[in-house]
Amino acid sequence: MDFSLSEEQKMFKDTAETFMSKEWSIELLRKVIKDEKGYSVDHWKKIADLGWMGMLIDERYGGIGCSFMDLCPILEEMGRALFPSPFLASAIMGASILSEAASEEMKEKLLAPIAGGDVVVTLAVGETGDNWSKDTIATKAEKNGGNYVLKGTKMFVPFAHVSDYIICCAKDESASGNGTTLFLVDTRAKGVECIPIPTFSIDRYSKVVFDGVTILEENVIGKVGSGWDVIEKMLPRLVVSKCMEIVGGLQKVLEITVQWVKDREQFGVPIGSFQAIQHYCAEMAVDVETSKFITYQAAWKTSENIPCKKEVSMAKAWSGEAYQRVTALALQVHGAMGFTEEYDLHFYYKQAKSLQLMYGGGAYHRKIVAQEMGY
Amino acid sequence: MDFSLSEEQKMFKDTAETFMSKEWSIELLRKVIKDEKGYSVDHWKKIADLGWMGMLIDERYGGIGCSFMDLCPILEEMGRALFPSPFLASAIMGASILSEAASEEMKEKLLAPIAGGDVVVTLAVGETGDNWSKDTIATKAEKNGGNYVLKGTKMFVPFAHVSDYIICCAKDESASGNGTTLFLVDTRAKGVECIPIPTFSIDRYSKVVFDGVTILEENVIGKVGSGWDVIEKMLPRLVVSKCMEIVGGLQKVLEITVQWVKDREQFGVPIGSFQAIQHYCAEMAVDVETSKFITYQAAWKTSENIPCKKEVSMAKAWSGEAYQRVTALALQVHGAMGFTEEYDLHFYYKQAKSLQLMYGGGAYHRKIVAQEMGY
Amino acid sequence: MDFSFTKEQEQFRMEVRQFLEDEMRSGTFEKKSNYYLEKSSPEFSRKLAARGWLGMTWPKEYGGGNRSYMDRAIFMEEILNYQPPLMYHFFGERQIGPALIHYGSDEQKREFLTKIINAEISFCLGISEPGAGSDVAAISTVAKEEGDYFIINGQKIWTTNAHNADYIWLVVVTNPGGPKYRNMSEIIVDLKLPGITVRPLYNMIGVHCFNEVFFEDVKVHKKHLVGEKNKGFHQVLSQVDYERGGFERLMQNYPLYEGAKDIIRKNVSLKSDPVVRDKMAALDIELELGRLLVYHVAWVTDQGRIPNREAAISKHFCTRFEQKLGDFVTELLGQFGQVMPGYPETPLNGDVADSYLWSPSYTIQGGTSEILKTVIATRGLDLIFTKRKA
Amino acid sequence: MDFSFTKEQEQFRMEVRQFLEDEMRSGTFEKKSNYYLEKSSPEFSRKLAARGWLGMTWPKEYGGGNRSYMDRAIFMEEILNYQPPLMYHFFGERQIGPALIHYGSDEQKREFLTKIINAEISFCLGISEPGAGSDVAAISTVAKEEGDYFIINGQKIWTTNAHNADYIWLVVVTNPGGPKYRNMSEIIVDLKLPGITVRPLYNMIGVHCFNEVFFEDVKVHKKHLVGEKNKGFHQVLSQVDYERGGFERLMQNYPLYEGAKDIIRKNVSLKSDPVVRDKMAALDIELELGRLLVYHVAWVTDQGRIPNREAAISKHFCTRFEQKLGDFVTELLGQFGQVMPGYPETPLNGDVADSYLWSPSYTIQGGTSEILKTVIATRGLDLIFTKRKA
Repeated sequence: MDFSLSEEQKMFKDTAETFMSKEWSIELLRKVIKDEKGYSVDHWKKIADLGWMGMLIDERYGGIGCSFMDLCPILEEMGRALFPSPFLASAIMGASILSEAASEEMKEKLLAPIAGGDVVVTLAVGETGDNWSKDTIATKAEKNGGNYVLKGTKMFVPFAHVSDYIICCAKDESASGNGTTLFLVDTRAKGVECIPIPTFSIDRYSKVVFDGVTILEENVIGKVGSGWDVIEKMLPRLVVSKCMEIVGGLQKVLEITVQWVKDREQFGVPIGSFQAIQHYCAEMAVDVETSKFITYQAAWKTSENIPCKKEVSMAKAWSGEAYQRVTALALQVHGAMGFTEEYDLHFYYKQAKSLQLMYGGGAYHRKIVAQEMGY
Repeated sequence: MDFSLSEEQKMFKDTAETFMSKEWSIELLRKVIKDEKGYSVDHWKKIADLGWMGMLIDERYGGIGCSFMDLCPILEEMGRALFPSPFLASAIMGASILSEAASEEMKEKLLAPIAGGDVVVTLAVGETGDNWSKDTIATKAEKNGGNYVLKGTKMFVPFAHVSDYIICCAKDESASGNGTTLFLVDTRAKGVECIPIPTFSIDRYSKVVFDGVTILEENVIGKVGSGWDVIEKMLPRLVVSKCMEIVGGLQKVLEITVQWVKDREQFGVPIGSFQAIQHYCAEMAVDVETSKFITYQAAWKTSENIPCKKEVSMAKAWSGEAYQRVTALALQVHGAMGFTEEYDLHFYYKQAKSLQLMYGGGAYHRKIVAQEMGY
Repeated sequence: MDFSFTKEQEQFRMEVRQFLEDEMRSGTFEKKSNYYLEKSSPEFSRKLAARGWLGMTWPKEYGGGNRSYMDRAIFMEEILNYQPPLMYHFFGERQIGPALIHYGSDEQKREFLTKIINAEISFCLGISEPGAGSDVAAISTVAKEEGDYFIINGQKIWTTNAHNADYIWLVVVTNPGGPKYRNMSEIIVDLKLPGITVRPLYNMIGVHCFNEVFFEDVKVHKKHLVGEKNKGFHQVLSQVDYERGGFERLMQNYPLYEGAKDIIRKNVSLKSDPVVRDKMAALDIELELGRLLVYHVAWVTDQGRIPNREAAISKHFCTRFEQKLGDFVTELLGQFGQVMPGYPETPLNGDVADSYLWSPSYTIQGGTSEILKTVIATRGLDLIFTKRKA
Repeated sequence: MDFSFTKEQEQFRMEVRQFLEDEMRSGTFEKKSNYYLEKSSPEFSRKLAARGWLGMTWPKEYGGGNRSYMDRAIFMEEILNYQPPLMYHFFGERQIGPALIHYGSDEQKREFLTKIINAEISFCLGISEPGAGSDVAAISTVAKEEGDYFIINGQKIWTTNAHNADYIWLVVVTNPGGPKYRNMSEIIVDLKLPGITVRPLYNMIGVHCFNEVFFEDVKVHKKHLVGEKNKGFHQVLSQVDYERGGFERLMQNYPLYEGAKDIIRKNVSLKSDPVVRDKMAALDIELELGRLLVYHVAWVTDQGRIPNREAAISKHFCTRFEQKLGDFVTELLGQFGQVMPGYPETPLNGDVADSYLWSPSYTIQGGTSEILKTVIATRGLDLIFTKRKA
């Protein structure tokens, strides 16, 4: 076992840390969340220039072909800095799914632009606002000659409103496979409608309606009927990425809080000298440390292609609830100040709840853990 | 609403408090739990003389005919003092069931001796060591001429080893009713065997085996087939009684702990001046207060014959877990001292867990609450 | 003991309920969590006043109903089920009036009590300052005596309703440099006086509900001093006991609670999920416990005792319940748990996200849970205050 | 990062497991929670010694294995799965040896290290006193200097294994009236010396595991002073960091954990109960988290750092897990959760009730959870100690 980052990972982490502290700020976040796009195109270009979007893309297609693990420290820094962007949607899930399943033509067409940040891809799977499951997919792809016609509604599609393409998981009519297929949908196509869902997350989610959208056969991703296999294979990357953002956020919230209790005086002393406050901070540190280890373990196993359904669910169940606990406790320690718009902490409180809910809360992932325990 | 005891109830409470503080002690408990009987016959006589055992028995049969609510303050004091005896088995459940369902002859034969403490009756229902349910009753009563032959095993029968009679709930073969009947079994009868179960409770429980015990028809209690109806009707008294013991114990544990933290010094000050300790004690006080109110509400409704299945389960679910929490926290506050045999606190820690487990833990009673909420 | 209500009380409850039902149907207000305090309506407050439902517990001589705190608790339980707009009269009726009855001069009583009870004026409370949150004794807003007047300089913060109120109930230092806890006084200040600036503060929901209030040479006649000079700290302490233990600490999200119950009832997969059932039952138990605690506080008050540790226990327990509720329901709704009001498909009227965002304030305002636990330990269990050196 | 073990480590784990499996099958010990410390067996300890499994991390020059703390953690993880009797060598090997390596004189090292590593002597730890629990600096057992000797008077309490040990590692005051934290020393005392009385204390299970140890004019040669005179307090503090973070804080009830998993697996109504599944999964997650924390402590130690806040976090988290486990399993078994060992139908070998009764001690011994949280806050997060006046 080795609990330290590799030299390369440290370098990525340092770069990301420097970028976020120099280029990004909560003040920028305040602007961006009021903006229609919900992210900074300017910073998007900059991180593309840093090469981050090509990290999971093979060199053949203009990427730099790193491991998933190498990307994790960057996600951690994004979570710490509260940096909203379609990065996860496009550079992780989009790039991963296309690399895994798309035809050579599609890869050539899309991967380099994704790596360059010129094309944004997102993934549309869930329809119920609940956790993803093959059984709840009702969006239909009806065969029409050589093409398909897509009908259905997807919920909470991240950054769909700024995406060029949506990878849509729909029910096909083939007899073979698992009954679902992935389609590449141009968001400008007739019949595609994006309706933003207002949430308290820093990330943007939309409801996407496919009202009889024609999809050419060449835009089928992978084999017909193999949709869910691909989703399942790539799902750990999605869940672990969210956990990495949580881990970054957790550390920042602890830092903010420790600084606050050192500075804030009541009863003539820094409140950080009160035993109750000290013990709260200690519990927060425990949550930070445990979330970090369980998440990095899941990230490492995901990256190494070691079966880790249980470990991924452990990480999400624990760190999601830990982030909620820690942010709530941080607010308590801050008193009224933390409750104001002008102080930064509430963004973390909101984001913690959002990340806890996205892709399965504690109860959901503990169900998976129980299954994996053989129950 | 009135949160105070009636004058009469106050009197009962004062009497019980005086009796327990003058006549009973943890030192006596230490002796009694090593004794085969598991209770003090001497004190048993004394509380019979105080009239407690006849409180639920009609004056016609030598009792004093009080309400169930009047008895509750006494149960509270028993729980506070850790006074083990077959009181609940005999004077509450025995007396209640016989008063409710028994024939005139049986009442005349048994109620006065119960009231006088000369006869001890207990109740045998559960067989699985789990919560009571009609479906899990496998003990059979086979008709044999005018009589019945009883076969089966009952678990965790309180003070069966010192009882004269056992009220046994068994499956009958009648077509009418709910398929269960109550039988009065003489513990000296052939085929009755009591096997003590060693637990950490201050109360004694036994496994009772009925190996073809012959029961005369006159010893059927109530109508054949009505067994479960009677049990269900009287079950709230059993559960609430346990809650009252919990409430008494809770208060005592808080008092012991508050005294300890005032006396015990570390770092040059009483540990009760530490914020962490103060906040622990505050949480304990919250648990004590809430358990008390919810239990007294259930007791009052039970006593008034107001339907209160939900309230009784609320009381047991909450106070059972509260007692566990409070005793565990009390031990933490006491440090190593609380962990020693010679200090009294561990008896409460053990009894808390026992009372939490008996007649349904939190999860079980929350299931009932959910049902009663209409789910 | 008796856990039932009298016939009169049951009738009173029905009367209140019927009134609220009628008002709601006629569109006066919307049943939405937290609206009773987010919304202010002099008209609605006056309707309550007309029915004698403001100042219910006050003595008859001040126009009050001379009714029990138990009756007031019944009234509030019904109110919070419906959440009509109460902010206009809320602080005045809940604590300014009772404080005046305790400590006010005859003139002050004449001047303010009738207006409060008739919902003709609105109050806010000026206690907290940037440097004085839990540590009330650390306030630095000063009232200097000048003849018949006080000249007030300083700043208050987190002042709810200051932007709508007519008066601020102000705690100030009247003996600068004087002994701690014996240097403060309470003064009623007209918010229209020159030298007062009210600046909005936005909370994390983006709602303007509290303010900063600045005082620059504000001249207030001494007749507005309430009670004894320099005894303000102790007056404040006994006043908070009366305001801590009410149903507004338990039921401000009651519509959300009812909504969540309903969602489970109508959704087969939730209804049949034992983990959901277990958690919802646990919440139902805690709600009932909170209800008993609140009624107990009312009962203690009716017994003529100051509900000190009782109110602290009640507020601590009840606000924790409300936070658990908000957290649980977001999870119940999955990804919809983060959806803000205003989107057509937002479940439960947006109460869920809204309540989750409001909920951190519950265990802070009106005494943090930490302060309350210390109150329970020191004033309830007689443990000694921690003595500390700086 | 790398969450795998090396091939050598996996082989080592298998070797240890095979050894324990063989020993268990041959009846050397029984797999029962807490038995690794409840039972003492010089013979078994010597078997481990013969395999080089005592003093694994010690330098070669003292007969140690010079292996990593990671290897030792792997060893302990396997050990706790089987729970063979370790008490005989436990304290000596876990902390006396390392302390001697740090602070001991050459003569002390020669005298004791080899004997510890060969399981020829048994140690106990004399720190706590009736007036000095969490407050170690409050001890009052005094060692007065008399020529080449110390004369010791005083009393220790909660001294585990004192009734079986050969030596006690004693913390005493050597500079009475001297400055706090700079008046204590560590001395090794032969328990057979005249003037020492060991009196049994029974715990709530009725088991004799700890003792009171009385010292009356006990004469000990100064060569048994360990480290510097009057520097004992700081030596103790750094020693506890090494002993806090091990697997014995997480897995002393591992047989119970495995048993509970098994009970659920075999019982359809439990296995299909989502509330049970949810709680068991939650425990499984916490066990995994604890495992990572323990390995992290080992890793930090191997990096040459003292695992201070890391060990405090680990012990606090892991002991809380063990308490949750005990509480949960009693509930899982319903009324059988209170049944003591010895009754034929007692489930899980009586581990359930036994563990529930042992579990309060976990968060007290070796540093209470409150002390640990203060360590995390002050030494981990750099918050200042509360300054208090009496």
